[in-house]
Amino acid sequence: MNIRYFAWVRERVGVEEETIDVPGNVKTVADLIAHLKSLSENHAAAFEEEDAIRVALDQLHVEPDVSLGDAREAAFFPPMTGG
Amino acid sequence: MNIRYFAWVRERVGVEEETIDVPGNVKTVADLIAHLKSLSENHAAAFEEEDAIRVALDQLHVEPDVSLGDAREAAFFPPMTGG
Amino acid sequence: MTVTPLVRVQAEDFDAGQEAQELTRNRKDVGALVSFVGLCRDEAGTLSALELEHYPGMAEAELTRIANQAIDRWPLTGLTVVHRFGKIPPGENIVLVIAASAHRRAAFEAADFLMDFLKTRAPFWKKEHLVSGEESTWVEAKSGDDDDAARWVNT
Amino acid sequence: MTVTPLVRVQAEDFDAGQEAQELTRNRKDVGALVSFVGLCRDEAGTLSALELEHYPGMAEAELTRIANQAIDRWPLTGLTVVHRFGKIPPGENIVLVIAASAHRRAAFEAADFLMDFLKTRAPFWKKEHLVSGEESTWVEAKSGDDDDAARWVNT
Repeated sequence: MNIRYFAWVRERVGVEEETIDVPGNVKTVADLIAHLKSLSENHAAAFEEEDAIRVALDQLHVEPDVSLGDAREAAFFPPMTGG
Repeated sequence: MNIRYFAWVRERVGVEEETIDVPGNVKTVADLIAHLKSLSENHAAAFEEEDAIRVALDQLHVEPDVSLGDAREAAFFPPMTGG
Repeated sequence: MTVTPLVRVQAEDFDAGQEAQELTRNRKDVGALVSFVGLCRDEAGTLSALELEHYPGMAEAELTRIANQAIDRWPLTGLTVVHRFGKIPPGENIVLVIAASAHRRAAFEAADFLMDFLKTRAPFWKKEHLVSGEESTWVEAKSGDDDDAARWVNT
Repeated sequence: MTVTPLVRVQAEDFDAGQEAQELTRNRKDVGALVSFVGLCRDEAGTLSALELEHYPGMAEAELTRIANQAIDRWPLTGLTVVHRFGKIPPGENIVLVIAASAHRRAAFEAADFLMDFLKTRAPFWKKEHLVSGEESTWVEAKSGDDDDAARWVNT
């Protein structure tokens, strides 16, 4: 699965984009976050304030309880500050 | 006193502007309207729908019960439709 | 610093983009610019032109009074009001209001307020000239416009 | 006829006046045009630039979704949304929204709605670069922006 990070989430993880293998027991967005936190200290630090992080699956905003389904890309970022 | 008319009030009176002598017993805007109605049939026709006519004294919107004071110009017109 | 509104009543067309630029030129305190342009509309294809009559002197004075009310009410950095008079064919501009502020809410509300009060208080009257050559008729004031203006009382 | 919004995400500046003209050119059904321009503000003189990061693809898609919501909700004749990304110095444009309609209330409300939802839903993030050279910091989302967006629910 393709994973993208933006703004301070990107800076903390240290990469813009990565491709990961999703283990079979990872069903929801929340499961995916738990899995990403296990990948490295940087990932764990990036997701420390988990409530402050928004998620998009295939470029659509979703909540953490949503199933990954057959989404090809997940993106993690802070609340938006455009406009 | 200088009297000005706009839009359909102007068309009904038949003049844009006229100077009139204000009799001593004409104290308020309502008195002035009553006086103007006495001047000609056109004036009477113009002020027939008296509720539909707005008034400005020296270029300020006023209500009919307002005293003429030492205003130099009164203007009569329908509700505004600018914008 | 008190903001002085720019108010113009003119026969000529205006350039909304250029007027907006005047409010931001060499400034770094403007975060939001809300522009309203009112145009002569004719969906039915029956209108040859709107003719706008105005009360010279009072038109400028009343627009300035309304503009100053907006400046008292919202923290604006600038305010421009331009209203045309004379014959205006369908598709052309009639009126322009631009409100500039640090914040978007103030700019939106001030422009909206200006238009509502301008419609009910600025001494302009529209007459419709028809393509058919039938007798021209005065546009009647809409009670909805008074309702719109009333939204700003006690809010 | 369904209105298709014009949505652009770009590094270059935009010309708000020209974009507005595109929405009225050769038309007689537009009575009201409301434009919002958001600019980079720096009253304190401490900011060298805002850097706008965005999620390419999703930015355009989300702006288009918000624009189509506005088109479903108000009787618009046209809608334009332009959002810049990259480094934007104080005084420069960041975002443009233009709503065109037969009537002014629809144009005002649609532009206002667009800005509220764009702020909370479009994937853009601002970083402040300071004149002093101190470490750049990410702008924090304001809870007021969520409140603004919530105004449009059940109204």
